[in-house]
This record gives sequence, structure tokens and C-alpha cells, in this order.
Amino acid sequence: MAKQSNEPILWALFSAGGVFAAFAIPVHLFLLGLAFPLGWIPAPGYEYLHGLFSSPLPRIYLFALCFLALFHWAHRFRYTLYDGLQIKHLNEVIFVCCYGGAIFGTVLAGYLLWNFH
Amino acid sequence: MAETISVEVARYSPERDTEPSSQRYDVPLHKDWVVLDALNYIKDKMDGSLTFRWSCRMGICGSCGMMVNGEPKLTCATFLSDYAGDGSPVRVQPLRYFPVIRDLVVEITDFMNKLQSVKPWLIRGDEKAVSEGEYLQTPEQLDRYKQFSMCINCLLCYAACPVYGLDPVFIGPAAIALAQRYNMDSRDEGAGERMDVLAQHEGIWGCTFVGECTKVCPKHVDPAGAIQQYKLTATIERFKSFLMPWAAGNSEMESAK
Amino acid sequence: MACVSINGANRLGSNSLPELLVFGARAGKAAALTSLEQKPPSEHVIAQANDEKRRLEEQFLRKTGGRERIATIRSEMHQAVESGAGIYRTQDSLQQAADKLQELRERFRNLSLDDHSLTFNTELLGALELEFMLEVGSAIVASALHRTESRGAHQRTDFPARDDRNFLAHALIFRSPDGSARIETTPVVITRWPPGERVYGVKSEVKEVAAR
Amino acid sequence: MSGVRQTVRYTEYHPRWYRTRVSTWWWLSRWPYLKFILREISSVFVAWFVVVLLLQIRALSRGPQAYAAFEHWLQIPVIVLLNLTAMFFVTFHAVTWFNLTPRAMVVRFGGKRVPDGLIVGTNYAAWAAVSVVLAWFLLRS
Repeated sequence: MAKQSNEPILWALFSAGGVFAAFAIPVHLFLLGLAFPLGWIPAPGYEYLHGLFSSPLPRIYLFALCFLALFHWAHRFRYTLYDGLQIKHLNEVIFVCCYGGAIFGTVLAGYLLWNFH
Repeated sequence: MAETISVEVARYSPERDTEPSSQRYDVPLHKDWVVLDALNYIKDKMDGSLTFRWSCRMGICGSCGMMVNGEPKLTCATFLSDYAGDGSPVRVQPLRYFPVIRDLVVEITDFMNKLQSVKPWLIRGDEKAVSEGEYLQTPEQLDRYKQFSMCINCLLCYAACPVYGLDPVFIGPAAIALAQRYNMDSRDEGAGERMDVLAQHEGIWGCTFVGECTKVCPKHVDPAGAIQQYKLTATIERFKSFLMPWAAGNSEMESAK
Repeated sequence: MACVSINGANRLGSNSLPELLVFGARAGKAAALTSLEQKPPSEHVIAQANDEKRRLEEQFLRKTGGRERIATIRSEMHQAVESGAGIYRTQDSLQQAADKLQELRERFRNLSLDDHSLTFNTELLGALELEFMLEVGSAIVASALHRTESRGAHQRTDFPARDDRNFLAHALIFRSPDGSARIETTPVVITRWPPGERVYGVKSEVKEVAAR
Repeated sequence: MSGVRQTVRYTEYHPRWYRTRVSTWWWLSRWPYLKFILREISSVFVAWFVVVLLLQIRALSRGPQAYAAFEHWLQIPVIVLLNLTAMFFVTFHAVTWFNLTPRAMVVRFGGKRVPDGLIVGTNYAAWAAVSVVLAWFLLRS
């Protein structure tokens, strides 16, 4: 075997995130970002949402969504920077910024959801 | 006098020029003429110094690939009349992303080395004696790799691939598709050897699935699909070797057949 | 030439593929092995190579002012061989082709190239190919004239019968010092399948029954 | 391993070959390339959605007042515009992702390859189902 590359792991996260993002994010974003603020659909009240977000299953779901979507972003954005701007010589910096950002966001999501009350 | 069409051809002579220029020729526009016919007409009747590769004229040899109006095409399968309408000339240029040796001829040694590096031939652990007969294969087994076996090495996919253009160490669409052609062949046992080359960054992981290689392929090989499918294979292998180091090998690819 | 006669007299078009795949591969391997054993070329060989290089430069690369183009001679050659030495040929048609090829070989000396470059000069290659094709074409026509019989895929309509007594043989063509062709023959080694009559339709069924 | 690396020779200097440098703006030269870059850029808006979601979670956790402020923030025209753009990009992501699935995954059933259209169609059907279920959870109050 060749040197064990980490690329398969990053790609697996990217793909899982891509699937998650494709299936789930459009409806979430449509409701939260457009339909509720613009009053197309009456927004659910604070009490209901707070109750929903307090139960463990939705919290696990939200954590997975944040975690995978962020690693999806990190992987794609890293290659977009390489190819789109031809800055592959900044390889290490880009790598650290992208996956570092994803790890930071994931930890933050974990912190917020763990301490949700 | 028959109708004519202007063909604007890239010219570059390393002995004379520092960079390419273009030259315009007016050639007869016959309904059944392809771009290669125009080039041969120019070479035969107008300017014998125009230089390009070609051989079979029937989409099999893969040597007449060029950029026609900015798109990679087999010039033997690209009709002049499709470009006739608007009166502007048909632009013919050498395949993009390759160094130009002269006029429309590009340097392809890089691809040849890469192709060889993926061992595009049947690899057997133990070869049967000739007296034992053929390696049999069912139509279903043939169907798994047949699409990838249609590749004619015309390099249109490389000329369509910005990843190759940006970073020429990328092993590229055709070489990976041809590796898959043998990986998926029930008679082959070389998937593990090929993985050493394919599962590197210069192998499949450089690909960002632009997908243009598949769109320009004149033989419908779908190299983009081959690469994505191989990413999945390599990922499963990677996790397997992590979770079960003792079982690492080419089991995944063998079972895929 | 790529003919090792595994198809007998029926060597048409793509029949060359098994020859290339089997005997071409063997020839390639043998050539590679031989070249490994070769000593560096002798002075004579180097001098010969230099002569040839000089000829190419004088006859093609540096020459200006010739009036013939490759494409004209090539298409006249195609025409002459196609109509004179095609599937159906006669003494007359072959003689016409031979005369035409002789004329073209003379005109070939008056060829001039547009391309005087030393980089990927496909026109020079085209000229060399054409020179060889004219020579091979002449050899084909000469041996077809010699063979006053019909065999395999080709028909001498003036000699429709097969003549094994005189022509169950390979024709070998040699170039005489004056450039003309000299023909010798060498017998055919028959292994498993002796030559049979080439028949179609009802006749072929009759033949099959007879064979049983 | 060495197989590919050997070909780095390709980039060696050869004075007689002409090489065209790839422009930094290569992805503007052809529509398919631009579409590709837009598809890749969609990931930025995926990340943006995560940011909005995290803000929502934080606001919910901090109480009704904080949540009202969050809801108000969502109504700022710039944010609406941003979300509208994000909506376009995440939809673009979903569509391109589903359309490319049959390329990346070969599904075989009874020895035959499942037609691309069927895989894509299944994806869209599942997308609709998932959207309905998620909307039901969020709206059933």
C-alpha cells in the first residue's frame, strides 16, 4: 500500500455533508431565512421551538447537520481556493483555515447544543 | 465555384516563432466534410507546411483531437457545416493544456507515462497454462467494464480538465478510467497494485468533479464517473484498513466485480 | 512487408491484424534483442547514413523550384493502382498501371516541399511514404503481371483458373541495380490446410458434402 | 508510488515547446467552468446556513427576548438578501448533487445497471419527502 492518505476521510466527510446539505438545508433555509421573516408562513413560537430543540434527538440531528455541513464546506472551499485562484502554494495555510474553521464550528455547535437549556 | 468557409488555424514553428499566431485559409464547404478534411485540403493544395496528427479518419485511432472553436473535438468527427452559419471562421487550435511542439501537434509523453503507471493490462497472480484454455467471462461481467474499455486515448478529456491544466501532475481522466477498466475486469487481479498509484493526491484525489471530461468524450467512456466511483472504493478500502488492518487488500474491488 | 502468409492467398485488409499482433510482436522482440547485441555501427554504416541524410536534405529539405506536389502524385497513384491492380485485373490493366507508376516515379523527382523545417516535418514524412508506396506499388503490379493465374481474392480475368503447377509459390521481388524488378519464387510450405477452390453459394455446399 | 511522480519531468523546461499559462480567471472562459465554480461556491452558503442555525440555537437557549432579537435580525433587508442568495446556492447545490449521483454511484439490480434517470428521480422524490417531514416538525405547533 502507498502512504495512507487522509484524503479518503476528508472526502467521506465532504460527501456525507453534501448529501445532508442537499436533502435538508434547502427546506430549513427557506423556512428560517425567507418564509418566516417575510411572513409568508406564520413562524413557530419561541416555546414550541425551545421545546423541540430541548429534546435529545433533534439536538443530535442538529449537531450532525452542523458538523457534516461544515466539513462539506471546508473540503469544497479548499479546492475552490486552490483551483479558482491558483494559490496552491498556500496549501498549508488554506488547509488549516478550512478544516480549522470546520472544527471550530463543530465544537461551537457541540458546546451550544450540549449546554442548551 | 463551390461555397467556401474560412478556417483559422493556429501556427507555431519553434524554429521561427516565440509564440503561436493564426493563419486563415478559405476552403470549399462540402456538406460531408469534417474539420480534418479541411486541414488535409489545406495541406494538400495550399500549404504543405501545416502540421497536425491524424490517421484513421473514423474516430478510432484517437490522433486528430484538437480544439475547434475552443472545444476539444475529434476533427474527423466534427462537421464543417455545423460551423458555417454565421460567416465567422472556424478556429482550430492544438489541444489545450499540452505543450505545443508545432502548429497543431502537442507533446503527449506525459500522458504516455501516466498511462503506463496505472498498468492498463490484465494482471494475474497465477497465469494459467495455455493448455488450460481461456479465462471465461459472462456478458454481465463484461458489462461492468465495457464502457471504460472504449477509450481511444484521444486526450480530449485532458484538454477539458482544468485540474490537469492547473496542475499537470494530476494523473488525469483517461488514465484513471483505463485503470478502472482493468480493476473492474473479472479476469484481472491487479487492483491492489493500481491502488498505489491511484489513491494518491496526484491520482483520484486531485479531481474536483468538474465533469467536463465526460461531456467531451467521443466514446462515452465517462471518466468522471470512473473517478468518483473509485473515490468511493478507495475510501471504503481506507476505512477497512483502519478498522481491520489484517483484511486490507483488494477485497473491495474484487467483490465489486 | 507485413506478410507472413498465415491467410494464404486470402490476405485482405484487416487480415493483417493477426500478423501484426503475433508476428509483429515477435519481430519487435527479436529486433530489440538483436539491437542489444549490436556493436556500435561501423564507419561504413555511418558514412551510408550520412549519405542518406545528405540525399534527404538535397532532394527534399533544401530543394526549391520543383513543380510537383505530394497530393497530386499520391492521388494519381491511388487511381492507377485501384483501377489497374484491383480485385479484377488483366494484362492490359496491369501494364497501364505499371506505365503510370513509372511515370509517377519520374515525376516524383520533381517534387518540392513547402516545409523546410526540421521539427515534426510531416510533409517530409509524406514524401518518404509516397516514395515507398510508389516502389511497393510497382512491386505489386510487377508480381501480378508475372502471375498468369487467379488465386485467392484476386482475379486475373484473362487467366481465370488457378495454376498450382507454376504458381503455388511466393513471389519474391528484388530490385536490380537499374531500379527494375526481378522476380523469383519460393515454394509454399503447406501444413494443415492445402489450398482449395474458392467457391460460393450452391457450389460451396456441394464442396462441403464432397469433403465429408 | 513512483509511477506518477516520474511524470513531474513534464514540467521541466523545454525551450522549443510553447506552453500557454492557465489564466487565473480560467473559469470565466467557458460557461460549464463558471457553473462548476458556482457549484463549488455553494459550499460557502452551506456554511452560512450553519452560522444562522448556530445563532438561532444560541438565541433560543438565551430566552424569549434574545430569540425575538434574532427574529428581528432575520428581517433586516441585507440578511434577507443574503438568505435569498443562499437559497439560490443551496438549491443549486442540491440539484447538481442529485444530478451527478448516478455518475458517482453505480447501482446494479439483477445484474443490470439501474438507469441514471431512475436514480436521479429517486433522489428528487426522497428530497421532497425529507423536506415535507422536516417542515412538518418545524410547523406542527
